Amino acid sequence: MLGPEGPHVTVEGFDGPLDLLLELVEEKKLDILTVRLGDLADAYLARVRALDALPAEEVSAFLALASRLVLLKARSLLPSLLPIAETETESEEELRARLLEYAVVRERATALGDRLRSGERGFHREGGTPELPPRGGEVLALAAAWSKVLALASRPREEGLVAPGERYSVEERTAEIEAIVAEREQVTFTELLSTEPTLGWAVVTFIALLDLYRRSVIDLEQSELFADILIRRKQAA
Amino acid sequence: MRSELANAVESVLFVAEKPVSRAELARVVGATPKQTDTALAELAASYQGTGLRLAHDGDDWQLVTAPEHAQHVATYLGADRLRVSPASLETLAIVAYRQPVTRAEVEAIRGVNCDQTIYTLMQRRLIEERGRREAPGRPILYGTTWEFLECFGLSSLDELPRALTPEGLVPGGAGAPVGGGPA
Amino acid sequence: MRSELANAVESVLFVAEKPVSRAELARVVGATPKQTDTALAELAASYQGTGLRLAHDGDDWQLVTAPEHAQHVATYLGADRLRVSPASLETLAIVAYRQPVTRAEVEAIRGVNCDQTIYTLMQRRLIEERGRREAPGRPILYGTTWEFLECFGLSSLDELPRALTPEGLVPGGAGAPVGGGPA
Repeated sequence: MLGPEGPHVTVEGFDGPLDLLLELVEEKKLDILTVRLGDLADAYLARVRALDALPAEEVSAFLALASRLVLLKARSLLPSLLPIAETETESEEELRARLLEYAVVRERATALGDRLRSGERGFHREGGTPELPPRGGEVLALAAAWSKVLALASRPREEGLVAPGERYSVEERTAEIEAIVAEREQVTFTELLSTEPTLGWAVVTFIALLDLYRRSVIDLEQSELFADILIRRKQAA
Repeated sequence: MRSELANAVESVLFVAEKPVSRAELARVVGATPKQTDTALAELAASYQGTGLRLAHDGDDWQLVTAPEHAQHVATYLGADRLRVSPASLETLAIVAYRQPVTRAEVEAIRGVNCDQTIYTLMQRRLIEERGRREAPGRPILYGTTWEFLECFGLSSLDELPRALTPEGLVPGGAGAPVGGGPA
Repeated sequence: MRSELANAVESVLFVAEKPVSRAELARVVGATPKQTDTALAELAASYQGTGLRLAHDGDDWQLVTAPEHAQHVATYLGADRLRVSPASLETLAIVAYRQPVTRAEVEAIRGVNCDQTIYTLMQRRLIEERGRREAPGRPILYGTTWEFLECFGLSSLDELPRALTPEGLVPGGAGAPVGGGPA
């Protein structure tokens, strides 16, 4: 695939007829702005002949440009051809403009290539937050929880004194709570626990509440997750 | 000393895994679009001489590492260097400076079929489709991507290297009309 | 003006998806551990008054957003505020102040079974396993995570506030022994 005259020919494509023409101009150290493009017809054809390894459809693009160059050369030799040819193919100035534009593109491509080779690129953050960690934890609440835990830990354990089942009765507790809501209409779970903040007391109180709720004596309400539970006397229907 | 707004914008851009639009930034930090612009400009200026850059593609903004430290970052990430053939670089140069552009327009400039190079560039996510031109056949338009800006260490398209060409003789930079409509 | 080394460290920490050890940083930026320390200190100082912070957990380093802007970040990410029960908060407090700690030790302090709260905290990635205690049964040790530091806006565990208790009543910060060994 790589012709001896085409150092820019690559596997995925090739630089094409304009590139070949531009190479000729640069090799001969000519000025794109003033060179008579027709003068390059012979040299161009010689190069195209050397590109025989290219697929046929690619060769046609080179031949199309070659034929234009030959025509430009013919025009310069036989000016009488000019009026006929001008209307059908691009003029020398149009071809020159294309070549100039292509020269700019090639320069920019080279600049981009240099930048790429320098390796000076940017990197963005990839997957920095794959799983969203919870936000807005309150460090003072954490410290308060720690303090509470330490205070509790320094107290003697109730389990060491007496088993909860022996000390509290669900029936008694149910009656107590029923009396409280009869009098006060509503009470919070925290208030119910405040008299004796132990685990056994909390269990018995909770079971009593479930029983009262089942018997439609009370309504239970919680405004949001982990908020205090509100116990309300059920209104008579 | 940076403004609180610039810091808020920085925090949000830091956690964002993709470019964030100016409108979204304004909403999140609770500022007007104009205030957000000021904050972004302030942020961009403050990254001078640091390991970070504020990059943007149109109205979308993203934090990236400074190109000067690409080597260290690549070492850390074990990233391979991107290789692009000269032919693809030509197509890429045309798309970058002329975007949005159709394949026919690219081919008119390069004078060769560009199917393969466009396919390769799309595969490497250096260019992407950008809608269609409202013209006969509604040809697909192509533009460059965020990956393009990153791979070439550009903070925005304004930083594209300018070619050293004879002035006034050739069509200038991006946006200038180019010969050859749909082939 | 920041040093090139600090900027290189910043670039690497910026793209890192997890905390990077000092040794790894030194290797990647081609510096000695001592130079890396200096660069890290420089970086930490330069984040004063910005939207970013340099956080560390022992020798592991990570860039995080400044806690002041957690609200904006949460708005962008659409993340929930932390919602844990008082029971979970207590368990979390014990793990935070006493880490590494076994479940039996947590239960000895709280006086209740902590299976559920430990599970919940693990699920939310606020705590994690930290190896095993060299003791009969080789119980699992628990410690707090990076997410924990981020969630509470801490740059490191050193910033945990002291317990709010009448002085002399309870032992101070992390490390002091607490009543009740392994149950």
